[in-house]
Amino acid sequence: MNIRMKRIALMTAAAALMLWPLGAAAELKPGTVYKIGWASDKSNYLSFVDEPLAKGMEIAIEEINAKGGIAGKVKIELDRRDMKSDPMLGATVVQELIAAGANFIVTTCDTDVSLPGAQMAAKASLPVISSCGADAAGPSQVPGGFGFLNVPGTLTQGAMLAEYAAKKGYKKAFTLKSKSEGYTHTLGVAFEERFRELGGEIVGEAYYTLGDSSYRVTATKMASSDADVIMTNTFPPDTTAFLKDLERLGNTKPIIMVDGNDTPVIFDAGGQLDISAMTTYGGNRTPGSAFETFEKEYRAKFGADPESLQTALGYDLVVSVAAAVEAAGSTEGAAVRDALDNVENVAGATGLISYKNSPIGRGIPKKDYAVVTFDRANRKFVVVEVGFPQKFPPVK
Amino acid sequence: MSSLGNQKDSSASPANPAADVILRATGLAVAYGAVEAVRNLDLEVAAGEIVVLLGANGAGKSSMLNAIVGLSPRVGGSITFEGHDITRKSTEMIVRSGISLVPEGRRLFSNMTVRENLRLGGAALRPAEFEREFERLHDLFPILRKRADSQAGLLSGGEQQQVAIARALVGRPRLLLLDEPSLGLAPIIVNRVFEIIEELRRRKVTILLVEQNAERALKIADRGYVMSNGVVEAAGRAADLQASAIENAYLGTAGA
Amino acid sequence: MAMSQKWWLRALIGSAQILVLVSLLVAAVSLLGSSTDQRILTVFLINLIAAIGLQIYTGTSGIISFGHVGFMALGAYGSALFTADPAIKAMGIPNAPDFILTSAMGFLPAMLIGVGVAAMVAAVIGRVFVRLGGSAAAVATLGFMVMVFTVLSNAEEWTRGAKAFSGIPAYTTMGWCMGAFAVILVIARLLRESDTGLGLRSSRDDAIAAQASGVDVVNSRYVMWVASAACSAVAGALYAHYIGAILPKAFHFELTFLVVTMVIVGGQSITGAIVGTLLITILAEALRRLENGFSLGSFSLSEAPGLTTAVLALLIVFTLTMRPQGLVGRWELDDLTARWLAKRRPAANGTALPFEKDRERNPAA
Amino acid sequence: MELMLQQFINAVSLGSIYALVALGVAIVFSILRLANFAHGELMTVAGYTLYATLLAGVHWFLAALAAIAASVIAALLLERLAYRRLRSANPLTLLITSFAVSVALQSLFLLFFGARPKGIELPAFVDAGFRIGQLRVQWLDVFIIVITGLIVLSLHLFLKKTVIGLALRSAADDFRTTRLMGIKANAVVVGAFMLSGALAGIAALFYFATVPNVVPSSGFEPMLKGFIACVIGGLGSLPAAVVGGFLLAFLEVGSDAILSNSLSPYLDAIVFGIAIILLRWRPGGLFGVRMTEDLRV
Repeated sequence: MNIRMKRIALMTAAAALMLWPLGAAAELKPGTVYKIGWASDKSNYLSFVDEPLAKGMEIAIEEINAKGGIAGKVKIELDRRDMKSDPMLGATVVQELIAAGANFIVTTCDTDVSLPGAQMAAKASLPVISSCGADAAGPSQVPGGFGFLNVPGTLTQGAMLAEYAAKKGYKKAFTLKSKSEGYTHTLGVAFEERFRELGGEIVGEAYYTLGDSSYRVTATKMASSDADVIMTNTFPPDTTAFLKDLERLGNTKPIIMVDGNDTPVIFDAGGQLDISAMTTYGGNRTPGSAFETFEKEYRAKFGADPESLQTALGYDLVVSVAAAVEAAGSTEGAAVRDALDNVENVAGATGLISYKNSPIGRGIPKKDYAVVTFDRANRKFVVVEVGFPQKFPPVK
Repeated sequence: MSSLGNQKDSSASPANPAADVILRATGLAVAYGAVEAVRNLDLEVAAGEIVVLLGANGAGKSSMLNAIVGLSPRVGGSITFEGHDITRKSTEMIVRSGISLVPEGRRLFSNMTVRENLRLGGAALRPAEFEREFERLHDLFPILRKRADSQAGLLSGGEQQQVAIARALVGRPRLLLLDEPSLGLAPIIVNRVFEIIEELRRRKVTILLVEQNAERALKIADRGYVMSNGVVEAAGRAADLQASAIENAYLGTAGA
Repeated sequence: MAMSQKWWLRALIGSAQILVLVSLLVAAVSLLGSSTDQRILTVFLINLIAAIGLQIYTGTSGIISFGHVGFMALGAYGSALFTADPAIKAMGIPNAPDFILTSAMGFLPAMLIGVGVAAMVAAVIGRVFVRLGGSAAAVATLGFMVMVFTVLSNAEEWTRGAKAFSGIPAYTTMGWCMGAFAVILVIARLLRESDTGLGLRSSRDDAIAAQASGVDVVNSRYVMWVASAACSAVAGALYAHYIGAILPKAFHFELTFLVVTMVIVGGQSITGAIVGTLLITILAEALRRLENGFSLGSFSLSEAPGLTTAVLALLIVFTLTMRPQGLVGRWELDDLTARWLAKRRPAANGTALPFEKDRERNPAA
Repeated sequence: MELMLQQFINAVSLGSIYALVALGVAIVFSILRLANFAHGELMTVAGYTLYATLLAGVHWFLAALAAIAASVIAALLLERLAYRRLRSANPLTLLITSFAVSVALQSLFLLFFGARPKGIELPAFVDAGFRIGQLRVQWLDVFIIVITGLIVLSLHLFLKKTVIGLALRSAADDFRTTRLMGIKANAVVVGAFMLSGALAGIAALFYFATVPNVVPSSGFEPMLKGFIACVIGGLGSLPAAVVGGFLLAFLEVGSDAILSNSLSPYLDAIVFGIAIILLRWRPGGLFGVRMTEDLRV
């Protein structure tokens, strides 16, 4: 144990001591309920990710409650309310959830839109997690260390994609980003940064506006450039439109994409998928893996294949929170926060999840990425590589 | 039958009692919000007649014409045309039943050609029928031949008035309402307009005419009504009205 | 009594009446409402200021603006940049100029900076916009809003781009909201009743006639445009300091349509803007609570996402179908109370009531 | 050179779609002074119809006809249920009503189809193309441009040669006098909405051939573009709408093609900026002169 580790251990011990009286007071009592309050988008543009997330959470909650709840004692209840992707309404809904007795707050799938609500939760000393928002700067903007992410974030994913591109021998990349959102910009920037670091060159950058229908000007520029790979930070329906436009121009340059495209809708994009790859979560998808088990449960419950990867992320969220509550032995906010900070190797649907000593930043989980390709005939994703980037840009 | 000053008596009947009354308004009232434009008005027009409505500006003449075709808000009374009650009918149904209005200011569709304007006037006609009617109108309105494909908005005022009348006639109406056909036209053009009206009379077109130019209007009309402040002040044969009208200040001061 | 009433007195009396009613509402919610109710009340007051801000221009000129949310954004960022915690700014926008990085102003001076920025931008672009009417104005102002959004999303060094700008102190309290509301209400009414406002309103129906009678339509519109932009910026500043973290997307189509709808549903007067904001806030909140509260049993309203939004939109359609001029038309509260009083005490001397006299020139379409 | 030609084809193809949307918006506007925000939702209706019929295995040609029929029916329903009562209301009330209708429809789409994109399985020929030298031409583009040309031509003939067409034009000019011709007001308005719906349906076919997914908000972007095109060209005039559509497409493609990396994120702002300058110069749009004050309260 080196000095640094010792210091961390001491500090943790001290923190635990300080929290001891609180923890003892709120020891998990059988028959009580742990309420997860979710200011979620049900009816606006982020509902396309929050809806599948909700289904995944439902599976995890049923699974845990069937075993008597967290530590066999405390059942989980989900209170999900609509915030319509409106930051102001988001904060209002969080306040409402707190008043309704929520023990843990989940916000919508965008760290920026979530922030007012997350700050509200922190003020009430409740841990708060964005359902799948990916800005690594998110947790640091929530006071008191109460802020968490459910995914490793755009910086690592961008770096993962860059490392994959470098491994494939690509030297010159053309990127497509959008400043309409944090996600559609920072991931691309992280890719560029890491790609350059690995000796690559960014020969072109293009921008789109979220919801654009025509990418032909950009596609034409890309196809006629000397890039040997195209990186795009889009997600459907923008991605499908973009790939269609590339297809129609007869593009042959490989395309690399991001996790927002991990949904069967992507297969509508057609031929360009044959030369495309994508980073996403859920490394191990082999038979018998947690991912496969999850998919089976999902099919059993909903009678259909998961409509997107977000279902698995919803499952991950609940098991991480449950693990933290169990470890804290308490439902008290600060205790759960500290316990979640120390969660290590919890088995989620997308693989092992660790918040402890996160290399990315406090509150941000480390879990493996997968690089997948597309099996168009069967509309399936094929995992070609699993791992985590060696290096990634620092949080800004 | 009657003389000036006998209000709304039997003089309101057609010149020739044997002729059929085709339009009959009874106790008609028109109001725009709180403003009454026409009050308790009785009016009759018989087939083949030319009836003129006289009166100063604001006397309610145009409101009356518009009320007949359902463009003014009628608040009371009734109107029958050829025995059918048209009081509550929509403008388009009234027009289709055989009444045609040439509105004040002509209101041609200025971006369209003369021919297109006339085609709309005969909207109910089949293409072949329309061609026949269009041809038939040429001798009365030579302008139609010359300027058929000109944009209506580019014609002179007199030409526009002719097109407007032709547009109203092309659908073969049984009653033509003319609202101030000579308004804003040069005297020589006014002559032409009155010539046309006389020609229409020869062709047995029934006309209800609103006109400021009382002297000339009475010359060609069979009967006349004098309106003031929304009510009929006098009615009778054109000749009688004419004689009195010239010496009486009625028409000049009717609106006062 | 009414005949001799000065225009400014009328404006003040009208403002006072509204202020009393809104204060009663605020007092009632503060005493009886839950913390969520109070939060919604604060948001309502902020929207109210935004709606009155827009109404200063639209209510007098008859021209819609889809761009005022852009001014709100300028007010929000302008104020937030100068008040946010320097430590957070050093992290979030390290490349911003020093006078922003080091600044930690109080609310009022920072808000005035935001308002100043918005008013300045409005003054610069105003000459172009006040000459546009109708659909051209709608598209051009929408364009302005998109331009503000695009610039804020791209000016990463100042705003963090599309990402949330946080660390904004929570200065906005009910007191600030009521204070700002009172000031802006009085300004709005004064502008409306002034010769400029009255002349402009008469130009809504017949611009040529109004110009012929000496109304300088373009300059009058310009005055209203700048004033209305400044008031919208106040709403933006209050918004920023209430929510604590702002992002360009918050000031985009959705807020634009919300504020515009509040104004149009209410009517063409300042009272109309207030009634519209109140109605839409109440409807939206009632539906939202119904949705959340209806989750017992096998059927849950919350499983029908979009239903409440659809119902709200259809209620707006219904309201406009029933009252195309907006709920209160062109009347102000004081007109209505005066009329009501007059009905109760039939006028002995037959003098015209103020609204009859002044608004005769401006009858509803 | 090839690049420029390629971008030129892009602009013409895009312009065709914009022009069709703008035409649909302009027809209703010219007669009712209604800037119909819900025009985009007519396209979305067509999109979901395409999705549902193609999913059910219907032949693409029948699916396309069904999509057009669906948006025509939707247009007629809108007219009957939402706009008829407001016919004499001021244009601003109409505008906000149509906006509320648009929101309501989007919410209903969300309710029935969910927020996730629904894939439209396009027939293979949509992606096919051929080369002329370095230039890559897609059959879809040829198709879009030719069909748009035919539609504009037949619309022109329809408005010029048929009584209904003439009535639509005259109603746009002077509704009252049109009724004096014995032409039914309802028929004209219903006709305008039918045409508008048909144009929305056809525009939707082309639009969804380029974006093969439909979401509840699909119609918003093309509607906005059509609206801008109309205003640039001059609201109320049909030829102006067509020209406005192409102008907007050339403006967008042109600026996008030549902008440097540092400026290209500002594309939206630049396009709007140019549009505003244009409007400042000609408030009635490039070709419209009489419609400057249409949207007053």
